[in-house]
Amino acid sequence: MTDPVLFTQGLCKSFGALRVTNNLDLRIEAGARHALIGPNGAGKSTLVNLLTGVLKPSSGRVWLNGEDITRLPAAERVWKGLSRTFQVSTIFPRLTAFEAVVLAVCRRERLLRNPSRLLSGCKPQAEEAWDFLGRFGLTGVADRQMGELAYGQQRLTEIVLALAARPKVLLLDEPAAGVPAQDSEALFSAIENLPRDVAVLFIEHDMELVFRFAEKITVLVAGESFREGVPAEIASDPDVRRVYLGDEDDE
Amino acid sequence: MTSKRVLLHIESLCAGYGESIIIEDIGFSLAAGSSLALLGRNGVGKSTLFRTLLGHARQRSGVIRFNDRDISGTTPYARVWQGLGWVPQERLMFPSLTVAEHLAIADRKGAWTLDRVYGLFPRLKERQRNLGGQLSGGEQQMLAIARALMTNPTLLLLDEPLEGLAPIVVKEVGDCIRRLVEEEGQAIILVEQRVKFALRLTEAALVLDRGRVAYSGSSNDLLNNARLLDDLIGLRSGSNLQGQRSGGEVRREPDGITAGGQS
Amino acid sequence: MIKSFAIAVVSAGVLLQSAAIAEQAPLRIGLVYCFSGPFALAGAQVDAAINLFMKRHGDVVAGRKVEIVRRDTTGPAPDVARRLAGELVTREKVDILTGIDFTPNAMAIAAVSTEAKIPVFSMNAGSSAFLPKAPYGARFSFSVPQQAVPLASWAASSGIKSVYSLVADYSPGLDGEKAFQTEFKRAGGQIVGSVRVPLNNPDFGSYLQRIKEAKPDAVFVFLPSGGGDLPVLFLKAFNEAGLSASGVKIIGTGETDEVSIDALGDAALGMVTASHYSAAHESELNKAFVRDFEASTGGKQRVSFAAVAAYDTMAAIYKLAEAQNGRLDPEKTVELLKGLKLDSPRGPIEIDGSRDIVQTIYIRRVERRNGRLENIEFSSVPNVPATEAR
Amino acid sequence: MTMVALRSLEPVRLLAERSRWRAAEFVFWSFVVASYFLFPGYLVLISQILIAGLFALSLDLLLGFGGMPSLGHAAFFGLGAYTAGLLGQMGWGEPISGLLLSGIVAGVFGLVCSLFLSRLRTTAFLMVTLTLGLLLREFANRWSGLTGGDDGLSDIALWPLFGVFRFGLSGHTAFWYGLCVTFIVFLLVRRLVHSPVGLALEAMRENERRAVALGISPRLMVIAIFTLSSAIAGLAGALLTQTTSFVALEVLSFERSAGVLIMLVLGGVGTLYGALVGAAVYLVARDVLSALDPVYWYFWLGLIIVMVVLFANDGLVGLSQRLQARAVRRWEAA
Amino acid sequence: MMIASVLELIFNGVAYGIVLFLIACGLSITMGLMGFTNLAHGSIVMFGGYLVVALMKGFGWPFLATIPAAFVVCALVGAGFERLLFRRLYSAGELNQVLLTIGLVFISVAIATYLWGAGQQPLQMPAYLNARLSLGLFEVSSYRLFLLLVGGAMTGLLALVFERSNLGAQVRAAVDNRQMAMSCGINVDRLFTLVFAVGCGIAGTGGALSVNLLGLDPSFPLRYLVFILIVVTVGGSGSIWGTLIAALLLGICDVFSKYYVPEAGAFTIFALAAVILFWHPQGLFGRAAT
Repeated sequence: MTDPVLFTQGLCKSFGALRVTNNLDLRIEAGARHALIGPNGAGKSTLVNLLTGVLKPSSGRVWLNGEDITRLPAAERVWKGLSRTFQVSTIFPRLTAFEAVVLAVCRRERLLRNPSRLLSGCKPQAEEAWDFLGRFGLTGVADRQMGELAYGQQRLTEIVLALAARPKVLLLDEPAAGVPAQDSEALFSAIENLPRDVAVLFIEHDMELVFRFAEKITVLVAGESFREGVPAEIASDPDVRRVYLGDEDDE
Repeated sequence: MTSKRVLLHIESLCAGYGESIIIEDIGFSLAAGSSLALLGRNGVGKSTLFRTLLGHARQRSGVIRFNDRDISGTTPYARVWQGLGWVPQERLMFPSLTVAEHLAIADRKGAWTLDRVYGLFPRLKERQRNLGGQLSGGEQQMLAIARALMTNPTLLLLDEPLEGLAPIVVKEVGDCIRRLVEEEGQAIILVEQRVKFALRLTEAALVLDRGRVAYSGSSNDLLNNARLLDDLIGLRSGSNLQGQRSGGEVRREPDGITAGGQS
Repeated sequence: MIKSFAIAVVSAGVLLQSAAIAEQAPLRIGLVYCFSGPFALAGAQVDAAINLFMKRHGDVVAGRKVEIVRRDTTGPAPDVARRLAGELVTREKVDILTGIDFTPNAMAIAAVSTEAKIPVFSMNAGSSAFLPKAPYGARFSFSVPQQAVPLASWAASSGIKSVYSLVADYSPGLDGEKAFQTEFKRAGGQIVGSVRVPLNNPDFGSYLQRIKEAKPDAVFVFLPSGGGDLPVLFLKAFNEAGLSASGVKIIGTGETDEVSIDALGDAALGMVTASHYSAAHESELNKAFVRDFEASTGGKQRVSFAAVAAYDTMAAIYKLAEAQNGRLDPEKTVELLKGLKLDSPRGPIEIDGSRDIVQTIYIRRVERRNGRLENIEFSSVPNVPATEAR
Repeated sequence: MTMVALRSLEPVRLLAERSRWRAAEFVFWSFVVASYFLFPGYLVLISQILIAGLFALSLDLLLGFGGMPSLGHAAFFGLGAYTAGLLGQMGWGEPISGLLLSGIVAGVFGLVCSLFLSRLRTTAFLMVTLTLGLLLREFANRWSGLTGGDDGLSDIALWPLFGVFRFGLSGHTAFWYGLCVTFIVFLLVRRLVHSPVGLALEAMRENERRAVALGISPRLMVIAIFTLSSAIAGLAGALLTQTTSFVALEVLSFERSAGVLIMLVLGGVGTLYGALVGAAVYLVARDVLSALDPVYWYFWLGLIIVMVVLFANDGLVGLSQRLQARAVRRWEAA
Repeated sequence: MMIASVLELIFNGVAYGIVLFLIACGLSITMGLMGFTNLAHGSIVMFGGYLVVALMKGFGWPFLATIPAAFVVCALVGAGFERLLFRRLYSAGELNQVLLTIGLVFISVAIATYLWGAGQQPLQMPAYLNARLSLGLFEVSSYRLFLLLVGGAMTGLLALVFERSNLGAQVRAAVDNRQMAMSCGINVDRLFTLVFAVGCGIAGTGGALSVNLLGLDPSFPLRYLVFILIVVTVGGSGSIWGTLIAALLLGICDVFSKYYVPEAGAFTIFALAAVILFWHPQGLFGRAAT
C-alpha cells in the first residue's frame, strides 16, 4: 500500500452539541479515484469544509503529502496542492473564463507577488491557460464572462480552475449536480480524463458517476466512516443498502 | 356528469433564471379537482416549473392560464390569491416566526381554517409556540403543507414533500397527503421521487426530460408500464444500486438566479 | 444731517465724474465668506450689512464704482477658501479681500493676501494667529480674549468667587478658556473645574452633573456663536439639570448674539455676557443702524455683531480708498490703517499698530424689552485692545 | 496558417486587448493637458480636481477593485497632508521627497489598520473605517501641539519644485505638478489593475470563496490593497498641502471621506476614470452652483446627484460607455 | 451622594439612549427588511422636528398633540417617497442607494433652510416638561422622564406590533424569506410601503421628541447621520431590541465617560462602536449574512 497523499486522523467537528463529524480517519492514496457517498446529513459538506480549511476541526488532524495542514488557512492549502470545486457553481461572474484560468496559472507561478508584471507580459501563462481550456473544449467561450456561460460550461471551467493549480489532490464536490443531460457526457469524459497523478476525491450522489469512476468508495453515515471498499463490495453490502436508502419504497 | 372545467392550462412555456433557459416549450392542462404527478430525473426542471407557475422564475414566453385567467406577469402574491399554494422542496421555514404565526400570516378565507389544519396535523398544534427553525424535519414538512393549506389553494403544488424524512415520518406525512387528496378532494401537482407513491395518488402524470415533456398521460398506465417508467425516469438506469436514487439525496435547486437551478 | 449731506456730496460727485467713471476700472471687493450650511446666518448678516452700507453711502468711491464679488467657502474648508481667494485675485482682479470666517480659512486667505500683496480685512473673529500671518491684514471684528478678559474682571469684581469653565473643544474655545481663567485667577477668583466639550455634542447632562457637584458661583461658557446648536443645547440642559434654579449664573461672550438669542428663548434670561456689540446699544447711530437694517431685511433678520463688523469694514474700505484717490495700495493702506478711527454703531473703534481692533467691551445681561430678548448693557470697559497687553 | 500558430496567437491577443489604450483615454488626457490653455483662470480649481481625483482613485482601487467600501478614507488623506505640512514646518520643503515620505507614512498607517480591517467586509468594514476616521480627527484635534488643532498648520515653507518653479497663486506649478503626480500614479494603478494582482483583486471582489479556492489569500490581498490605497490617499493629501501651503483639521473630516465616496460613485466605480470624472463634475458643479446661488446651491447639487442615480446608475463613465456603445451600434447599423 | 449621582447618570444615559433609539430605529427596520440604505433618514427626523415647531408656533397646537401629527405626516411623506423613488432602487446596489439618499439629504437641507431659515429653532416646552421632579434619591428633569416614558411606551408598542401582531409576523416573514412570504399571499410591495411609512413615522416622532434635547437646524440630518449609522450597525439592522440595546449602551457609556473622563470627549462612543463592530461585524443582534 502506498502512502496516502491526504489523510485525516480522528477528525471531529461539533456545532454546539451536534457532532457532525465523528472521529473520522480517511485515507486518500496518490492518484486515487475515491468517492465519498452517504445519505442526507451524513456530514459530507462539513468534511469538505474541514479538508479545505473553511472550517476548523474541533479535534483531530489533516495531513497532506506528509505535512500537517490542520492549522493552515484555506488559501495556503491550495499552495500545498489541495484544489477543490464547489457543490453549487461558484464562479467570478464578470471575469472571462480565460482571465480566471490565467489568474489560476499566475497564482501557481507566484506571479501575484510581482505587481509590476503586466498581464500582457504573461505569455507562457496565457498559453498554458489556453491549453487547459482547450482540453475541456472551452476555447470557444474563453472570452465570454463566466456569468454568461451555460451551467455545464461553468462547471467545466470550475474543474479547469482547480486543475490549473496543478494539485496533488482534487476535491470535486458534486461535480454533476445540476448539469443538464446533454452536457453531462462532456463533464463525465472530462473527469475520466483527469491526469492520473492527481488523486481525486469526489462527493457525489449520482450513482452513475460514482460507479463509473470510483475505484474506492467511502460511505459516510452520521459523520462516521460506515464502510469503505471497492465499488463491488459497497454495492453488495446489505448494511450500506439499508442505511443509505433509509427506507424502501413504502409499498 | 359533465366534463370537468380546466383549472390550469399551460402552453409552450419557456422559462429559467436570469439569462438561462431551463424549461422549454412545456404544455399541459389540468382539470379542476384532479391531481397530477410531475416526474422526471433530478434537475430536469420540475422545481423550476413550479417556480415559474408561482412567479418566482423568469417566464420567457408561453401562456399560463389559471382559473381561466392569464396569470403570467402577475405578482407572486396575486397568484396565491388566485388559488395557487406552494409547498417548496426546501420547506423554507421562517426562522423568526412561530408555528402559529406561520399559519396566521398565510390565512385566507376559505374552507381551510386553523382548526381544520390543526385537525389534520395535531402535532403542529402541540408545537404552535415553537419557532420554525426549532422543528424536526417531519414537522417542518407538515408546517409547510399546513401553511400552504391556510391560503386555501384551489391547486396545491407539492415539491418533494417526502424528501429527507425518516421512514416513520414518511408514512405519517404521506398519509396526510393521501387524506388531503382522497378525502378532501384537494387538487395537487406532486413532484416526488417516490414514483409509485406519486402515481398511485394521482390521476394524471407528466414526465419531464431536459426541460421538455417526455410523457403525458394517465398515472395508472405509467405505473403499470415498468419499461416505460424505466426509460422515462431512469429508475433502474446507470448503476447496480438499483432504485437507490429515489432514496438518495436530492439536489437543492437554489432560489434566485444562481445558475444552480439550471438543468 | 451730516450723513445726508455726505450722501448728497457723493451723489453730486457721481454726476460730475460720470465721464471719468467710464474710464476708471471699478473698485472690486472680494468677499469670501460662508453663506451656506449651519453658519449661513452670519453670511446673511454680512450680506445685508454691506447692502445697507452701499445703499446709504452709494456705490461709488473716489470715482470708482464699487463692486462686490461674493464667494461661498461652504464651511471650514481652507483649500476652497484659498482657491477662491486666489481666483478672486488672479481672475477677478479684486483690489481687496474681505469676509473671512473660520480660522483655517482665514489662515489660508492670509497666505493669498501676503503673496498677492492685497489688503485683507477680517469681518469675523479669527483666532490670534491671523494677523501675524497677514502683513496686509486688519481686523474689524473682535478677538476672543478681548471679550473674555473684561468678563473675567467683571466677574471677579462682582462677587463671583468660583467659576467652572466649559468651552467647546476648538481653538477659539481654548483661547477663551485660557484668557478667562488667567484673568479670573489673577483677579483672585477660583476656577473649580474646567471641561472641553466636543463640537458635535448632543448631550450635556454629564458635564452639568459635574458642574452641579462642584457648586460654583458661575459657569463660564465659550460655545460657537452665530447660530450654532451648542448654546441652545447647553442652556436647555442647564435648566433641566436644575442649575439655574440653584442660582448658578452663566457668563459668556457671544452666545447670546442677536441671531441666536431667540432660539435660546427665556432660558437665556439673566445670562451675563461680554461683547463689543449689542443691538440694544444706546446711541443714535446704532438706533438708526438697527432701524435701517431691519427695514432693509423686511424685519426677517435681527442685527448682530457680524453685521456691524461688515458695516464697519465697508466704511473703512471707503475711507481708505477715498484717501488714496480710489486706489488701495497695500503698503499705503497698512500705513493709513494704523490709528484709523471710525464711529461705529457699536461705539468708537480704532485700529492699532498691530492692525488689530481696539474697542469698548460691554457687559450685558439678557432681558426682555419690548417683547423681545435683548442684551442690555450695564457696564463697559473702553479701549480694550484685541491682543492681550502683557 | 497552421493551427498551432492560431492557438498561440489568440490567448496573447485576448490579454493584450484587456489592457490596450483606448482612443477615449487619449482624448481624456489630451483634454486635461489642453485645459491648461483652455481655462487659464481656473488652474487652481483644476489642480484641486486632480488632487480630489487622485484621492478618489485611491478609493476606487479599494472599493471598485477590492470591493471594500470605506467611509473613513480621509484619515489617510489627512495623514499625508499633515506629514507634508509638518515636514515643511520643520524646514524640509523639498516637494518631491516630502510627497513620497507622506505617501509612505500614510501607507504604513494603512498597513497597521489593514491588519485589523482584513477580517471585516461590507457594512462592518464601512463602519469601522468610519469610526477610525472620526477617531483620528479627534486625535488630531487633541494633539494641537503637533497639528495646530483647529488653527491648522501654516508656515509651511515649500521650496520651489526642482529649485525653479515656485508654487504661486496662479497655480501654474500646482497644475503641472498635480497633473504629473496624478498621471504617474494613474499609470501605476492602471498597470496594477491589468496585472495578475489586479485580476486577483477582481476575482476576490467577484467571489471571495472561489478566489480562496484558487489559492488567493484574501487577508494578504486586503492588506496589500489597503496599504497601497492608503499610500495613494496620502499622496493626494500631501499634494493638497503642498499646493495650498496649509493644513487644516478638515482634511481628516467625515465630510471629506463622504465627499470622495460621492465623487467616485458619481463618476462610476471600478473604472479608474470614474474617479477623475466624478471629482471634476462634483467640484465644478459645486464651484459653479455656489457662485450662482451661494445660499441654496446644496439643493441643486443634490438634484444633480439624484438625477445621476436615477438615469445613470453605473456612474457617468458607465453612462458615457453606454452612449458610446449605442452610437457605435447605430453607426454600424447605418 | 455617590449612589445618587450614579443613578442620575444612569437615568441621563438611558434618556439619551432613548433619543438615539428613537431617531435610529426606523432606519433599522427599513434597512433590515428591504436592505435599503437610507441615509436620508435623518432628513425625516428633522422634518418631524420642524413640523412640531411649525404646528406649535404657527397654529398654537399643544406640544403633545404635535407628536402624533409628526408620526402621521412623516409616515405619509415616507410612503410617498417609497412609492415614487426608493422602490426603483431596491435592486440597484448599496452604493447607488447611498448616493441617491445623500443627494436627498442635500436637497432637504436646502429646503429646510429656505422654509425655516438657517438658525436654530426656538422651541418652548410646556411648563410641566420644564420642571424638576424628585425621585427620592435624586432629582430629574420632567422632560427626560417624559422621554423615558414615551420612548419606553413606543418601544413597547413597537415590540408588541413587531413581535405579536400578524403584521409584525408578516414583516418578519418577509425579512426571513421574501419569496416564500409572497407565496404565502403576503403583498410584499404594500408591506414595504407600509413598513417604510411606519419607519418614517417613527423617525418623525423621534424628531418631534428629540428637538428639545438635540436642537433643530437644517444641518441636523448631516450632523446626526454618523450617530444614526453607528446605532443601527452596532445594534444590527432589522432588530428592534438590538437597536434599543445599542442605543442604550452607547448613551450610557457616553454619559459615564463624559462624567468620569471628560477628556475622552467623543472618543468613547466611536471607539466603543469600532470595538463592537470588530468583534461582531453583524452588530450585536444582527443576522449573519447569508
